[in-house]
Amino acid sequence: MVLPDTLLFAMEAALNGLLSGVMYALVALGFVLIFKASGIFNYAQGVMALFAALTLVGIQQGQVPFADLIHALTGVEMHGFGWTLPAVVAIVLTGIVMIGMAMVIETLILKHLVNQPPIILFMATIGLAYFLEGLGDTMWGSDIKAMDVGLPQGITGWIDESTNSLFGYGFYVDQLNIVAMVVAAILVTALTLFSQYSKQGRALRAVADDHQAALSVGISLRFIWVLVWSIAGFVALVAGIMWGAKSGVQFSLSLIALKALPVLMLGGFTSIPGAIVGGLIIGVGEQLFEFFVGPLVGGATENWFAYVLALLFLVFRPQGLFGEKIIERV
Amino acid sequence: MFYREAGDFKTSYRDDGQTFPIRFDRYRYYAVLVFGFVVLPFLLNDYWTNAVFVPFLIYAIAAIGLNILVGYCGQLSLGTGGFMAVGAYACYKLTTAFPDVNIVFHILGAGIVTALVGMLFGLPSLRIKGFYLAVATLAAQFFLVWLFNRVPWFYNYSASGQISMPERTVLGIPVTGASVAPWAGYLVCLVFAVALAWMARNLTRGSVGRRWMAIRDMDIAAEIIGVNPLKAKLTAFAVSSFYVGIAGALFFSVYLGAVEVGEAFGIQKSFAVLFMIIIGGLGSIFGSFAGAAFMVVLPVMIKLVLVDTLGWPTDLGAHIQLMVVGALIIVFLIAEPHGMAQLWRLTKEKLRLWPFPH
Amino acid sequence: MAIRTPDGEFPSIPALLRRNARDHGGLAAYREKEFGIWQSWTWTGAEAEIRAMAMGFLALGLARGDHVAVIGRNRPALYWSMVAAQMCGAVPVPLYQDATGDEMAYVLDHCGARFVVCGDQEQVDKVIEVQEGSGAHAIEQVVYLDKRGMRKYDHARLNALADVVAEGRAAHHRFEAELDARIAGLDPDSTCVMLYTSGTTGRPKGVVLSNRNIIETSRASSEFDHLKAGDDVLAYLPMAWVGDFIFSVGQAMWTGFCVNCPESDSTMMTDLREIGPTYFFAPPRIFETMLTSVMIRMEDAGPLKKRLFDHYMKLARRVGPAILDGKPVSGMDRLRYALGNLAVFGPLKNTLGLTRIRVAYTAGEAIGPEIFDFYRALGINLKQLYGQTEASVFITQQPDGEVRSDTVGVPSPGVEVKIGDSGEVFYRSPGTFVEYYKNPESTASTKDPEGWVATGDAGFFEEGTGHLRIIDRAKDVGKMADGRLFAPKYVENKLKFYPNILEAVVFGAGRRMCTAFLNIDLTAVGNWAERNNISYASYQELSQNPQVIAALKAHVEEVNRSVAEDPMLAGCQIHRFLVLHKELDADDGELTRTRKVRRKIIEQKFADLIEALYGGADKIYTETEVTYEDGRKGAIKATLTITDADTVPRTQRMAAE
Amino acid sequence: MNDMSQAAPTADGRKIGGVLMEMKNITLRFGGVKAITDISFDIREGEIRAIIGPNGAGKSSMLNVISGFYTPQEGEVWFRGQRRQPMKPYEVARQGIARTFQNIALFDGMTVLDNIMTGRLTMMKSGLLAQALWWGRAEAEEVAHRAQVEKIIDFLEIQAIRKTPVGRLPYGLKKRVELARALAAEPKLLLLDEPMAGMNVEEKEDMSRFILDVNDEFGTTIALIEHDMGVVMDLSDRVVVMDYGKKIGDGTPAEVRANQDVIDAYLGVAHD
Repeated sequence: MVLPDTLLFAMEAALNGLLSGVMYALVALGFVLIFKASGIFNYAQGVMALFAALTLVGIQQGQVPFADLIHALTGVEMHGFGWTLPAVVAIVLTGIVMIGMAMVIETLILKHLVNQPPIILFMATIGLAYFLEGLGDTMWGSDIKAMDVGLPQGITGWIDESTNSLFGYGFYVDQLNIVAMVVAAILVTALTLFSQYSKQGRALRAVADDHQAALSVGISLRFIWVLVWSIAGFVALVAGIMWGAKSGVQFSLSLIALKALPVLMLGGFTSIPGAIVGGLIIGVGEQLFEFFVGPLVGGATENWFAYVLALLFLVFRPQGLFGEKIIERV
Repeated sequence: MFYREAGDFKTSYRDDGQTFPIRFDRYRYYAVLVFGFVVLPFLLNDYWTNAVFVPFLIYAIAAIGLNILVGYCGQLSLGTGGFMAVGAYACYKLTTAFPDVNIVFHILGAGIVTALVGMLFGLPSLRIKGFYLAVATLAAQFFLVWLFNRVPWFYNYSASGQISMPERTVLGIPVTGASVAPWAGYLVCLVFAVALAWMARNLTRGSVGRRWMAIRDMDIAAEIIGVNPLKAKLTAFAVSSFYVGIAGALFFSVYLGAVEVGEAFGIQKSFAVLFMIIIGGLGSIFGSFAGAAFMVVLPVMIKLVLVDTLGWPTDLGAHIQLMVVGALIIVFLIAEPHGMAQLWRLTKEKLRLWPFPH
Repeated sequence: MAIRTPDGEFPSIPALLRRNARDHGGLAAYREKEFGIWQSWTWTGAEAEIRAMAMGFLALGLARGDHVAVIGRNRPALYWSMVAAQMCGAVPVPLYQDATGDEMAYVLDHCGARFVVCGDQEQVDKVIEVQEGSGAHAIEQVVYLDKRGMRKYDHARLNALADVVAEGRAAHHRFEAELDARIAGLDPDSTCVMLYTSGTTGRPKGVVLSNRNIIETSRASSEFDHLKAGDDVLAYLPMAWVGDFIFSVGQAMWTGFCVNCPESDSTMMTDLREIGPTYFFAPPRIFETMLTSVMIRMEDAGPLKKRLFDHYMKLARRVGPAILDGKPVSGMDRLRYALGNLAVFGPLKNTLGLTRIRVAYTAGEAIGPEIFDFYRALGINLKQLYGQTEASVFITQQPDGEVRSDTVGVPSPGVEVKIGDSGEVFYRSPGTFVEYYKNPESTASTKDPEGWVATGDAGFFEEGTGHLRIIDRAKDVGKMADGRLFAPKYVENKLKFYPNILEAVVFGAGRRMCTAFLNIDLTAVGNWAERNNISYASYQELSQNPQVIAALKAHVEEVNRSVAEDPMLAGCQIHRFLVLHKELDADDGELTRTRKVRRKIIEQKFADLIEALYGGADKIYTETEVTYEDGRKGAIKATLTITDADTVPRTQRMAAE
Repeated sequence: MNDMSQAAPTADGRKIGGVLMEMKNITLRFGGVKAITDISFDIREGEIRAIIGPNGAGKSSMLNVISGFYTPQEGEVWFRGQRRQPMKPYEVARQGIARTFQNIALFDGMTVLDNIMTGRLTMMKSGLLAQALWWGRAEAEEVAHRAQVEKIIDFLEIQAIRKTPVGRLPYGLKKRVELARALAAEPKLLLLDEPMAGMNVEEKEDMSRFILDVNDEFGTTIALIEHDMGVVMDLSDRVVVMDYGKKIGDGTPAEVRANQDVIDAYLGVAHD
């Protein structure tokens, strides 16, 4: 079977887009969780991913947190603990850190902002983002780090071969993307199961449906918040690992958060499947757009494509793909 | 405490509606103006001008602009950086296209261009609200920056991809380019800042301002009492962008002289200005100045203390600065959502009631 | 400005108006807070308005000698209507707006007013009531100022003042000449205004005051206090009261200063604050409430502020009045006072609206020394005057630098004062009223052929200072058994100045010594009890608490000492007193509705207690009938402690003689 | 209040004029649900017209139809002799219809004065630039409208709170300020959505007085919905009674009181 090259390349691009879309979806997931449970649009989600990744790397390689600060204050030089922990341990420890962080955030920020208009909460999370970024850098230093938790990388053999035998052209697909897809799948199923069958999960859904009602049946909102922020932290960790492994742990990682916004615009803020679908649409969309239009306008269109798409989309369907229509009353 | 209001009564709505109805406030305001125009120019050296005063004034203009949109009309925008870029590039294109025309007109022109672009991106605001709109404005941010990066026409096909400001003069005195006297640049910015602040005040106290605030406080009610939401929002976007554009133009022409769009007008800039109005006070022109001053002086202070005095590494200082700023935002949002302007207002109230507590 | 006697260039108020329009044309003459700002009229504007109004009245047929009743709260237009009436040769008769229907009926009938000018619907309704009522009246035209709610009325003989003015303007060709003729017809002896004295006994009397009375008095008093064009006064006291007429019409017209009218009674305090008058009159009651509010508000102040406040107020009470009177004060104290002025006095005066005060007066009743001194201490030139309607207000007043809380000052310029052998105060002055309208016999009984007028008050001149001191209503001043002067009210007032004492009743007429009933002030004493955690179940229990009685004893003895200072009054010292177990109450007929003590009734009701006071007992059991809120009657039983108070014995003075 | 009273239609105030607004066979649906079913009635100039009915009878929907916030699926709305085409709420406002809201819709960020000034926005025409420079027209206009607003402030006796931010006001006063804002628009037709809701007796009396005064002084036509029977009966000239989206009675208070359907459907449950 022989197809025109452009089409092949397009298909390859689409396939890769699909996979990086999963990455977006992964971050978007974190947003959705928090938004559902607390109505907060957590801008800091991306920075949480960065922070998680930094922490993970730091722990794994036995860095001393705040080394620079300590040095500046006391003059003591510290060159790490000199160990290298197995990835699993490091991940677990980081997970714990993220949970701790969730608790701190709840007690120091959220508790004091109950019943504030969403816009205020949103801006608060921007502040949080700044703080975490600064914190991460102060703790672990702002140099670019390599993330190595033993995820497979490089070309995926079987796809290459199968496509080659099929079209006489082997698609290049990074294994990492495959892994990401799998992980994402697992994560989503896990979350679904959790929210369906665990007590906390049901509480979570109750709160998402109706705050007042949930409170009235004695669900502690504060507990729920800690819970979702922990989960979001965990999701951030996963995203961090994936992106870190893909393009190194550095500030730009926190910008994927911004990429997740349009994803949510499309998918709607309250729907997990929406997040996934949105992610995929964006991923594929920007790849194809770059492939077809990019060359004509000087490339790098993926910087803005997602947002403009979201913008146009919003104008015609403000409530997103899966949200339902808003009726205004007086 | 210092107020003597007995006998300070109003016999016309004109007096009653003025910006500083209380005599004492009025005089204090004049004093500040005199100081700014007459005294400061003689005291300024290069460092203070470029480290503090010029950026302060320019950011103040941008902050007023954003405040009109967010604080008065209630439309959150994260595109400030992008719009500043429009102002900068418009100014650049105008100066290079019409070298003989006075720079002041170029700057104003830049403002107008930005206003138009702002209206364009404001259109969705009719359908989209809250942070949905914020994300929409992000589109502007990223698209515009990309545009100025990728389309050579905007930077006159210069090899570096940068734009740099040629020397221009006002009344024969150079205000842009290499050989600018500190006070000259400062005065230009000051004139713009004062004039624009005054205009902003006028707009916000009249019917236009009331339309904006009505939309902000309760858009449905506003529409039912006869406010055309699209018109109100678009004027807000236009005026706001006009201010931001001028700020961008000054930022490029007077302050930096040469910019690379990505780093000068990136998303970080949008947030910086947003923080200024949150800390300074939403819906307050004084707040815009206060916030700008704060956000400009803070880094200088941190650098002064941590790096220059304690000799810490620069990057560590920068990280700590990030943390401080972030923390401050949260603190203000929790403790005083109306920002420094509100604190100022309360102090004034206390002084007026002195010695009584209430 | 050259001093003009009324016989000269300015025989009448309208003449003065003309002069003001000429000399101070551009200055503000009237201001009124309405629609959120101070609507203002210059003298020129005011004159135009008033002339138009007068011509409107002419158009309505107002004749020379007519009486024009004016009812309403202080508003420029109403002041104008009075002057307009004068222009037409008619006599303005301002009435109390809170007067009840039949009171108003009597007055309207008595003065035979053909025209009535009303402030608003409420007043119009009263007048219509009178018109439709059985009583006689001569009312032909009613004019109202505030149009609200008036549209449905029958306008046959009812006009909006605005319309009257408009008509006057329109018709000015017809009336200019007539009006000028009428104004020219006014001379110093023609009637300026007629004011009804709210007679405590019997029907109110119409006091007729001539242009000479008003203008002479205004001139003299204005010069006495250096009032001038550019001063500001707040007109908020009843227009029917002679004081308001002198301040807001007489003095305003003479000097050309500006009359400011508040927006409404409820906003009076804030309006006072905005205007910041330079010349201010208020009865003691108002100064008292101001002071209380200050103290209450300071209660909530932070400890630092409080300390600052207390510290500087102490300083102020010490040196403030002295500085005000220009007495020598050490430079150090002056400096500290200046600091205090910056930190406390200045802001305080500002929040009260008293910053600009040059001259302030209080009168009507005795003012508590600590209240009086508080304002003096702040540097506010608060003074006392003594006067009455029949004198066009001024009889005596306090010159700057000789101000004290316990005198009413020296005779005003042009006023002669003498003390009758009964101790009653007589005066004769250019301000002395012409007559009581339609009431020759009371005129005769008050004013003797040489023009001396009996004030009905007993008083005496202090040796040395020559200041007059008022003791009491002459009819209440009695003699004791040994013929010494007995002035209960004088002593009662002194007692009531103590916050702890709400009411006091002193006995002694025809007795060998004075005794007193006291009422504790529940709020004041209650607070004191709380602070010293003294528990009490009832008013009665608190009133008999030994500590409370001890405190009151101290007060009584202080009063005794101060009373003893005046040889004439030394006899009025309280030898024995008791604290009543119930509050004297109007419902039980012990007080009048205006909270004046009804001696007769109390003497009958508590005869047993009085006996006990003059008997030797130190305890007395009694039962008293009381009326509860719901009108039920009941009796309360109590055993009251009778306390002896130290007095300054006469013998000392005898020895001294 | 001088020139206000001249605004009244006739010398003696309360004179009912011709038909100002007419509803013809209005039917309104939300999705499948019928909120209003085939209702017709008219509002005459200068009268006080009440629409009453138990909660959920469709009163509010009716008011929203009149105010043009909802467009009915069937039926015609005639206003001042013309059939009203579907239009945006702000266009309706410019036609001279002002309203108050059941759950107060004031602009909390502004002072009382500014809130009332917003009532006159439809009449304020000065341009952006003029305002920016606060030149000639802008200021003159501001002052002129302020003067009008002050008269309303005086009329509703809210001078004392003129410069207070509405957020700080008690409920009763807020209602009054809202009325003031509506009045400031000098409406041909004034709609009041449960003006007495949640008020104590005293406040209700005040409000009733003001409503009557408004109608009397300015000759404003008033349509109000209210479920407090007593109040309505004293206030209104004619009453429409709704129940379950249908009209079950229409006429003078007396007639309505007598109407059996009304008694059955309404009076039984009206005591709240």
